[in-house]
Amino acid sequence: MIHNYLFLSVILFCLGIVGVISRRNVFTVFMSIELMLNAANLAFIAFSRVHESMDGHVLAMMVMAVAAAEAALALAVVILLHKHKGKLDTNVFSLLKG
Amino acid sequence: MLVNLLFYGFAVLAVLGAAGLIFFRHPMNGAMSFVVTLVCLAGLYALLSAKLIFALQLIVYAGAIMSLIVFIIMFLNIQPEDLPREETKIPYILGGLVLVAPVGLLLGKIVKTMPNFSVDLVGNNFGGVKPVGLVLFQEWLVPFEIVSILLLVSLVGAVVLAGKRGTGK
Amino acid sequence: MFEHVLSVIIFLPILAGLLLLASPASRMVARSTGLFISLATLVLSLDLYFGFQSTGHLEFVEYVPWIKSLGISYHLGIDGISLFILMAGSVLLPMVYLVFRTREKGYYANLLIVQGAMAGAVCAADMVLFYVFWEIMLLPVFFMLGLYGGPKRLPATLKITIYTIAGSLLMLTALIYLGVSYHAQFNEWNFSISEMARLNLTGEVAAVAFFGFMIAFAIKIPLFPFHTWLPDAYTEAPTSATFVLSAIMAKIGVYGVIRFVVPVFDETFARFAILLAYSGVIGMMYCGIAAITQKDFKRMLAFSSASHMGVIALGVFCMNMQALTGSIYQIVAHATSTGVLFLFAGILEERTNTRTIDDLGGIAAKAPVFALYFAIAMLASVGLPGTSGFIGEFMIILGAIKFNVVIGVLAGTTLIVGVCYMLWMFQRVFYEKTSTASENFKDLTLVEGLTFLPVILLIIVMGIYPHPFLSKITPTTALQFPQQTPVVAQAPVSNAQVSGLTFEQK
Amino acid sequence: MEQSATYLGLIPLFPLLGAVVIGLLHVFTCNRYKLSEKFYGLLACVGPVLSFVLALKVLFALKALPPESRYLTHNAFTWFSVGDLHINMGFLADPLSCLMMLFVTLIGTLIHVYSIGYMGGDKNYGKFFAYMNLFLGSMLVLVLGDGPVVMFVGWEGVGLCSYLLIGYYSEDRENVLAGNKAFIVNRIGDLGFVLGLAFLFWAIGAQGFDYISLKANVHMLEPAIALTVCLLLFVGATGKSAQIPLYVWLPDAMAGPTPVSALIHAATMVTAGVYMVARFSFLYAHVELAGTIIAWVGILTALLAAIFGMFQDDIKKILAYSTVSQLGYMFAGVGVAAYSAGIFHVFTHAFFKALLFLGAGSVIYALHHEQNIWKMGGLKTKMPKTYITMVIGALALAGCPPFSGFFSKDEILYSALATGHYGIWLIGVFVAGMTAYYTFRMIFVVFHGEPRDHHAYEHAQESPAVMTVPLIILAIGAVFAGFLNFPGVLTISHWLEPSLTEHHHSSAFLQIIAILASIAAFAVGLKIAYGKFGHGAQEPEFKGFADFAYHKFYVDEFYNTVIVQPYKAIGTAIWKTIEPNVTDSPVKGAARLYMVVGAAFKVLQVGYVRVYAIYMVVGLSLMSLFLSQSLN
Repeated sequence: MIHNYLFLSVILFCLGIVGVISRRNVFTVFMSIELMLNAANLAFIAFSRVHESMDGHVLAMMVMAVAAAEAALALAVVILLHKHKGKLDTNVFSLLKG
Repeated sequence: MLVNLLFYGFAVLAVLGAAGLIFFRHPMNGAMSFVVTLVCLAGLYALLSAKLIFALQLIVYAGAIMSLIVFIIMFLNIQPEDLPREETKIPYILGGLVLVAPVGLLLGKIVKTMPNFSVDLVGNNFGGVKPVGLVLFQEWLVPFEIVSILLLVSLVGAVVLAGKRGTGK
Repeated sequence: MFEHVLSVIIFLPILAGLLLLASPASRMVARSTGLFISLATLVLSLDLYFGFQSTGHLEFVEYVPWIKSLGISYHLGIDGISLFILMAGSVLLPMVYLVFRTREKGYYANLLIVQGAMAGAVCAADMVLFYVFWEIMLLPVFFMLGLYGGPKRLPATLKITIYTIAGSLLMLTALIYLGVSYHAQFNEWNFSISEMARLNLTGEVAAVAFFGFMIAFAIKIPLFPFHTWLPDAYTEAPTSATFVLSAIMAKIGVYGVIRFVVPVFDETFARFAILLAYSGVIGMMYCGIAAITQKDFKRMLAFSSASHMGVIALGVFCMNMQALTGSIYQIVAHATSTGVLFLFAGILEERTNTRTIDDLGGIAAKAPVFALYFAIAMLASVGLPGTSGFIGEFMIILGAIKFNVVIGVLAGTTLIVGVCYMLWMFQRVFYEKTSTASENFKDLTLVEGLTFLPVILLIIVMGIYPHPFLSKITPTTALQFPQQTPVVAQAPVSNAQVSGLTFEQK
Repeated sequence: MEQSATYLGLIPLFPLLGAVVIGLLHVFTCNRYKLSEKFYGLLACVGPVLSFVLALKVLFALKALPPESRYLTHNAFTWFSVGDLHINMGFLADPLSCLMMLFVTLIGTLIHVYSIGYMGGDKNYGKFFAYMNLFLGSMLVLVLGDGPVVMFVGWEGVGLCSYLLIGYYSEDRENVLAGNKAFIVNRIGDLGFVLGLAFLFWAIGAQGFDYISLKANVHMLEPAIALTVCLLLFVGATGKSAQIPLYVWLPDAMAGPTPVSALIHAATMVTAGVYMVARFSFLYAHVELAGTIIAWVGILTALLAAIFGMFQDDIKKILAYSTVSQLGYMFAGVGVAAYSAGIFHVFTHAFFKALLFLGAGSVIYALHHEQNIWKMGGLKTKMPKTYITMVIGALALAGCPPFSGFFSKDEILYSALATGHYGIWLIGVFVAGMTAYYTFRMIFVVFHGEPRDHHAYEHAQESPAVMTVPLIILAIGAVFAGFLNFPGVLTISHWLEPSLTEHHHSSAFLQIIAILASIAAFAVGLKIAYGKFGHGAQEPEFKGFADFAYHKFYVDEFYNTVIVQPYKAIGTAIWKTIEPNVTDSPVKGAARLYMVVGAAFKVLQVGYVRVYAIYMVVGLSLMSLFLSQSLN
């Protein structure tokens, strides 16, 4: 049943949000974002199945590509962060403090 | 029946994997449990007759991207003392869950209002390489090109960023 | 020459400016590009000027639908009013590249962009299009002021930005209100200015929308009491930015009033005209009196410019043909005279490294050509007959007297107020004993002399033989006041019935 | 059909062109090499001479016409035309403007010739002649303009030249200040003039704004408007012609070179106001009240200036006050509707005042720019030509029959008497006596007695011919110009008749009374002056009233305290106090508000990305709560 897939997508998405806002480890935060992307992908595929259309699949592919790009950049940033600060804490970024 | 069983199995594993990602302290453990989620999702895609995406999920996501992450984690040779000390992790996660609950409930409500639809496996060409490819290269050509540029840019960006010599230490 | 002259005049400088910004061009290249583009624009505008038919309606119209669902279009055209502001910009701006030779690339690039945007604002016949150009116009000024201004440039930049953005937002709101009312009345979307004039606006909401527009334009003009950004910005801005601000951009504020406020809000305008006229007159006197005690000549010119703008705005508010025509003529006259004065101030500052009036003296003996040019521009600015300044001022005073005697008399005092500070400044800078700062003052070089010559000649020609210019303006201004049919005949006097006269006509 | 004469436009054009050519030559060469003075001098005289010749041509052309249609016009081009307002750059020559034009060009030419000598050795020789030519051109535009607006061009033009020439020795701050004063005071008058024009235009100008049309339509003018226009135009005249309360600039104007004082500040420019009133005689003749006001202002100015003149010790200041005084007479004349008498006095005054100034200039030149009369004395033997011509000028000024000043002044006083303005007549006669007194006080102190400054005296010698010849020509004019309007014959009055709207009075009895009174006043004045100064006198100490008069009743100081200082104070107050604290306060207040609000919100900006994400999720979940309520 399609509802189940969508509920699962919602649950995964919410878990992703929780991961982003409650953890300080950069890797975990990063992977939580990936998790949200995957939740969205699942919804895409599910709807695509409902409408019997390929557009959802194409979008999912796009999301993967974006995720790959993001991974490359984010990991580069993480490496830099580790190099400069020796830490993997998101609280290191606090330049926006008013 | 088997399909339903498979669905629930994958679904439970995926949620558990996600929960593990959030809870484990060391990112390596998190990554491993996240791989479980990704694989389960691949299985779900298969159940949704998305053959190409199933393959891509396994190859690109669970394979390439995750191995990149794991590689970096190992490359940095993270010691436990490098990790942030998160004494308030559990309260934060519980708080986060409470905070997110309305969002989930709303989305759930929205889902409920939609007509339900049985998702049997489709035997024909649905979700195969050819129909997806046709749509991709005909209707989605421009976004496809833009995404390819994005990939290129991120590639260059990653090289430039990571290539910098550290001066902080 | 060809069909899309206006678009070319607008977008050629903008594109060139953007290209310059993006490219790693040297200063030399930037300057020559700027010069070349602005001269090309000048040629195009001259072609436009001589092809202008003075029908009183929009000419050289270009019309391309832009956002169809909202009735917004790319609609350009010029009439007698906009033509002269466009010409003022095209004629004056090339001088900047010739006079200021060693500036950063961004300086010239921003100048180009502002030139295009101003042309766009003047040519736009669609309100939304006008608004877009109006906003673009501010950006380069913001950068020039913030990047290349004087030591106290940041507060000045902040002030001008806050002021103009506030005005723009008010205008945007009023503009949307107009669009919605148009839709309510005629059941279709349209933002064309000529269509808007059909709107029937009454009541309090109309008054609020009216002030939305009016305040935006009042800030740009600037009208008392919205003028406080002006002295700071004019003083701190690099000379060419001051030049652009005073010579052309301020005029676009007046133009906006003539083009948008008067036709659309005719009743509301008539209701508040007296208030606005007082504001113009008070601004004229206030800034004129403030000018006399300034120690910094650029600041003094800034106040003088504000003072003159008060008179020009007054001409618009008097609601009769003489005053309006005078106002438009004065726009050009003021652009040439005050604009050139600001450039001269820049030259003075560059050669003596001071802006304090008291540090200077005796320049007339050192640099007779410079003094002559300066004196001509100054006399035009005080409205001496025989220079361009007189015609407009005379007509504005004439019109003001008809509108309201008190305002007319107060407006007349501009004759005195202007002369006081100008002569006092001229005396201390150009006469008296040569001071140490002006000891080694070099006269204008040949290139500079030739650069200013056309404008100086224009000042004199416009004063002695203004008829050809006025004949392009009057058809349009006559249309603004449909109840007064323009008298075409020269109205020969028929004095046959008057007995006892000596001058009998044979 | 109007008689058209294209050469009318050339009359002002020649000097203007001369000004441009000389000015450009000077500007572009003065700092590199010096052109010869002779060259400039010749170039400068070309314009005035050509104009004079053309003026003569106009005179003969006018004489050939019947008196009722004695005018020539020339429309050079449409100047500007907006709605009902049509202004042509047109020129009108009628008997009035022809007379003015003739003497302006004649005296102008003579003074140009004189200046060649007087200005010799000056480093800005070219500049001087450029200004002089510009002045002559502007004056001719003023005189020849066919309407008030064209007149205003010349009106402002002469004001500008006056400013430039007063500040000619621009290294000295005082001179430039005097120039500024002249220009600004003139501008105050001009404000009145422009406002007058505006009222006049809206009343009757729509059918044409030139003298001919205005004259045709003047009957449509409402009395109140007519009075307003008359008074406003007269405000303009008080500025230009130095009447109360705007006379203060003229004595200071003596800072310019002496030929300038002669040409501009005595003979021509300052009479523009009188000319203007005469030009508008068709208007003033209908408004008796305005005329009376003008007459009283004029005669009071005459009295005041004469009082000042009696106590000055600068030779040029004495002459300046005498000019103001004589201008007062002229206004008294035009005020009592004796326009031709006023213009006649303008005419004769131009000769004898130019003569006196040039003579004074000759003395000053001989004494190396010494202007204090108490440093002179006994010069009559050293400078006989100057002495004789000066005495002729003084006799004319003082109103001694049969010199020219006698006839014109007498004509004015007679008109005042004949129109019943007895007060004006009495003051006029009294002032005539004072005129004789201060004029001969000057002559006696300068030329008679013993030399006071022996060093200067030794070096004094007669000026060169280029300066004395104009003196002699002017002296001939000063002697004989009066006969052109001999009482009872009135050549000039009849000549002017077509241009003016006036009535002539003829009462032989009053005429004789007026003549006798004038002669008596002259005799008394001369006698007192001779008694006090005829045999040499030392510089007196001024006490009491004399001291008060010596300081010109402190009028300048009064104006300075009441107008100039408050004006500057307001200016300072505006930009030091009002601007930052009042008009700028809304902007500053807005900025401050933003600062306060910003400081309040700053607390939320902890800088951790995660916290920003939490904010976002909080918002998201609040929105969700709201939406899920509405979803049910």
